[in-house]
Amino acid sequence: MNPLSVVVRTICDVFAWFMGIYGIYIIIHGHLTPGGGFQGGAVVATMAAFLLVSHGGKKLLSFAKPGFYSGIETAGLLIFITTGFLGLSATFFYNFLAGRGGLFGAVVPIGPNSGILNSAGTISVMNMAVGLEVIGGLSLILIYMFKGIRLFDDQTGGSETGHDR
Amino acid sequence: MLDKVYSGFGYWDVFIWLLFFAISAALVLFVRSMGRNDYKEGTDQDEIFYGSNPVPEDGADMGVPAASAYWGFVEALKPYYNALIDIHSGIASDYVGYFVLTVAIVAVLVLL
Amino acid sequence: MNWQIHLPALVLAVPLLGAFASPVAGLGGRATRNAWMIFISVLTTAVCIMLWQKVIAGGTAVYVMGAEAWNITLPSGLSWPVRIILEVDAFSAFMAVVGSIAALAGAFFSLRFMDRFTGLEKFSALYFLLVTGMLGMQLTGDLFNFFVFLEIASVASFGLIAFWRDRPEAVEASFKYMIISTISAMFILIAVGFFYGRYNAVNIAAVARMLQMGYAEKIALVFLVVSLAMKCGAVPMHMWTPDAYAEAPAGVTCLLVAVSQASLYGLFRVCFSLYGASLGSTVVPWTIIVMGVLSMFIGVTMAVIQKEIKRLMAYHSVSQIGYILMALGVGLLALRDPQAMADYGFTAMKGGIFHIINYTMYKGLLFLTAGAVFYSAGSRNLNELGGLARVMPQTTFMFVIAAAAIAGLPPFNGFVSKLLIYQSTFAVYPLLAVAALVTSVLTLASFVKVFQTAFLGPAKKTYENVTEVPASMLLGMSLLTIVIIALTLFPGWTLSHLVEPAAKALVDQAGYISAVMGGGL
Amino acid sequence: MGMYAILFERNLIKIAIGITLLEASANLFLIVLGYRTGGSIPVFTLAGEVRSMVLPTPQALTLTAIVIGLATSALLLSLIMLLYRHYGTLDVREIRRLRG
Amino acid sequence: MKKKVLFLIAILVVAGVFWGALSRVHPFGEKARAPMDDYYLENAQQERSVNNVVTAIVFDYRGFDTLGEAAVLFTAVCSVLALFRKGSEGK
Repeated sequence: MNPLSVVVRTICDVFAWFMGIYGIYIIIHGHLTPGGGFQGGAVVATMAAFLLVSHGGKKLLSFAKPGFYSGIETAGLLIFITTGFLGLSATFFYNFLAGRGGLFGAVVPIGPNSGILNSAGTISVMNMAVGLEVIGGLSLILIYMFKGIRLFDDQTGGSETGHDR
Repeated sequence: MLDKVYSGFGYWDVFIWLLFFAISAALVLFVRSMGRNDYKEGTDQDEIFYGSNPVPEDGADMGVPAASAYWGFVEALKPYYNALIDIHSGIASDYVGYFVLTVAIVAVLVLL
Repeated sequence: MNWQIHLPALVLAVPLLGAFASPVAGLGGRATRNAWMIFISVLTTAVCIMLWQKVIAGGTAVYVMGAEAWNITLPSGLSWPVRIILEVDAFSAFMAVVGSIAALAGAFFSLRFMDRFTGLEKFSALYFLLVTGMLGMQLTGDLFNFFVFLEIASVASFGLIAFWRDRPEAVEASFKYMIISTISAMFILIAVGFFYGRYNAVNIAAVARMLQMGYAEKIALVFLVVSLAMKCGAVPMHMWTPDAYAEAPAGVTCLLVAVSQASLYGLFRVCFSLYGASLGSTVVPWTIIVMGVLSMFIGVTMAVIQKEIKRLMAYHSVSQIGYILMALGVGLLALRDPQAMADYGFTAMKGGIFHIINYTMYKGLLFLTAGAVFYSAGSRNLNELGGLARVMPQTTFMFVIAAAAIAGLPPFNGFVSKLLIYQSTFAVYPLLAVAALVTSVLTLASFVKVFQTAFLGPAKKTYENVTEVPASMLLGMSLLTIVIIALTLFPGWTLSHLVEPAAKALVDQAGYISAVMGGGL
Repeated sequence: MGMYAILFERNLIKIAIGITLLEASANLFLIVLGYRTGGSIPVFTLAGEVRSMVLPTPQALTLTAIVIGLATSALLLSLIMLLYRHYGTLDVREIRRLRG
Repeated sequence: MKKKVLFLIAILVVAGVFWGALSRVHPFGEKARAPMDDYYLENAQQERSVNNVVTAIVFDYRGFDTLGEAAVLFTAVCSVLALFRKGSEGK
């Protein structure tokens, strides 16, 4: 796919970063506000889609290889399941950090309140792990589908031009 | 015995069966050993009998191809098989259709 | 032992870890990846067997995910579970052992079979995910969790069936399977939604305790039964089975057989444990029996005319599923009547459950031998194959054992379970037993055809250079062969130690409920 | 429901749309089960002082179901791409090399 | 054509049956009793110190589902990667 016009590229360049930051915000505040790992990860992965559409695949792939995303994804999953394993002192998936002080261990007051970021124990850790996994996974799906389209162009001989996708 | 399986009508024991099998095998071997002893190799006694046709040189085309196996069986049940092959049309939406049809039929049956 | 209480969770966590870490293991090259695959498979099997021992010794095992302790099924003072509970009774443990043995054999077989493909770290990841999905379906005590694991198993099997993506048929088979099983998964989800809406619980035991047969429950039952019957390939919806089984790589097909058993498990868990005696009319048992008979008959008659070795075997698996459905349907029919249960119902259950393990073993072995034939000879078309017994003696030997077992020839294990099924179904309705017998004869006929065309006959020139398959593939096949021979020689032990506890656990709905709900029935 | 599209459309993409419709309807059904009149979102940070909240469990279940649906549709679309590459058509009635 | 009509009838039957069941689940917007959810709403903050009850359920009470969900996503990613992998092989 060819890069789009200068206007689109510039705007996408600017907004991609905002989207990334917004997604990361959603991931980190998953235990306080609506949202969480999946939603935030999807938002961040949209950043990859943005760049893919505006700049074409080559630029994005030179910027971040599939191996990079794959690494992110695997890291997220491994963190997730390791967190589960660490809870084995009680049961698999036991929330061993909540309400103990320390990392993510703050105790929140009961009832409606404004929330403390440093709370919720393993829930935060898992949110982040899932966020990583979703970022990697969705970006990978997008990139590979895009590559698949190209593969397909080579076979049929026609090349896509213009703005259609 | 160690390994009887009672089925409500009788029982099944694999070792008794094996014993029976061994005895019958021994009997068969015994009968076989009592066969004619005037058989000689190299004479026309070991010619292949191929329906009094000349025996093909290359063995490769002697095998019955799988498509011809049970030809009579399939021919006799032709209408049944035609219907069956019609059902296996290979169209994905038909398969979904059969699924929904089954759901509908069973639902009606259960609700009635 | 303290760590043993974690066994139910470990059974699922180990293959899952294997799947998540296999991209990492893939970095280390071929040897590392293969070692990882074998290591995780062996570990999974070992954990499953330990779990089974624990369940046999100590009764139904319960494991509460994420609670303070493994046995707090109910938070203090409440009468409903709030967490996901794994509930492993003898039936689940039995199914898990069977599935993990099939998975181990498939893993051994796949090591060399998949050599000609690239992207193998994805293959092993998908393989372990399929194992996880299968085991998860069998161990979980939670309806929504069941749905999630069903989806894991289905999505992994779509990927694995289409793994040979340069072959159009493989993609096509995967696509068809995908459409129909996604729709059935949606039906299952809707059924779970009904249970949630009615009882505000998704735990099987909790729902089962509160269950009162109403309109919504009947619809949910229909959705669950038909969807799960589809997933295990009962007849009106069996069309995906031959496509998918024939096009998947052979090691995967071996596992797919076990996965369809997991759907079967789900079907009977729903019928026996969730609904149980409140099933009401005899419509559902008869539906299952009719489906079973149709599957047996149509499956086997379609198999007789097939020309492709794996498609033929796939149609046979449809007909074998029919046997199991029929036997357990008869058991379900007898569920409300203790006298009938003692007369024939329990025998049918035993036969059906014994047939599950037999079926998984010999059908897996058959698919593996078909894969071996394909690996060596490069063809699956029965019209082209011939004379392979001269060049592949070990494969031929195992094929003969498996074929004799599936056809129910007397010394083999298939005969024993079929005997139990015939006699018990005869007591219900003689025509059922007749249909089963005819099916058995036709099964024998079609396997004689395979044996005669592919293995016997004069050596063909095309296959002069064909050799026996590599050792690791033989290892995978011989594992299943040994299990078959053991089942053949010791049916009494198998029945009393493996099958009867499973059948009892399946019938014992109150025990299943009280394991979670603390006997408050 | 999206069943109609799956059964009667011939285009594979339209079948995929039908399946996503079906998924959406199932998810909507789950969410509807948990509604309480006048309930607020079950998040204490934003809830204010309302004590009646809608039921959180269907939302969690739906979240899971949505992600599963997403994964399925991604795979479905890539299979359709491959099918188009192999067969050169998107008509279900022409993709029937496996039958009988 | 006969097949299509049959399927259409089947869809209508399933839809009708589904609608009938849906209207009998419980009145819309009125929850007669929801013990499990009330437990979550009341105890999530205290037990797990989380403000977002949905997240508490997703990641803690039903954390295993979420692991499964992550696994489904991972499966899909793996499958897509496997389908669009480079090179062509197999004979």
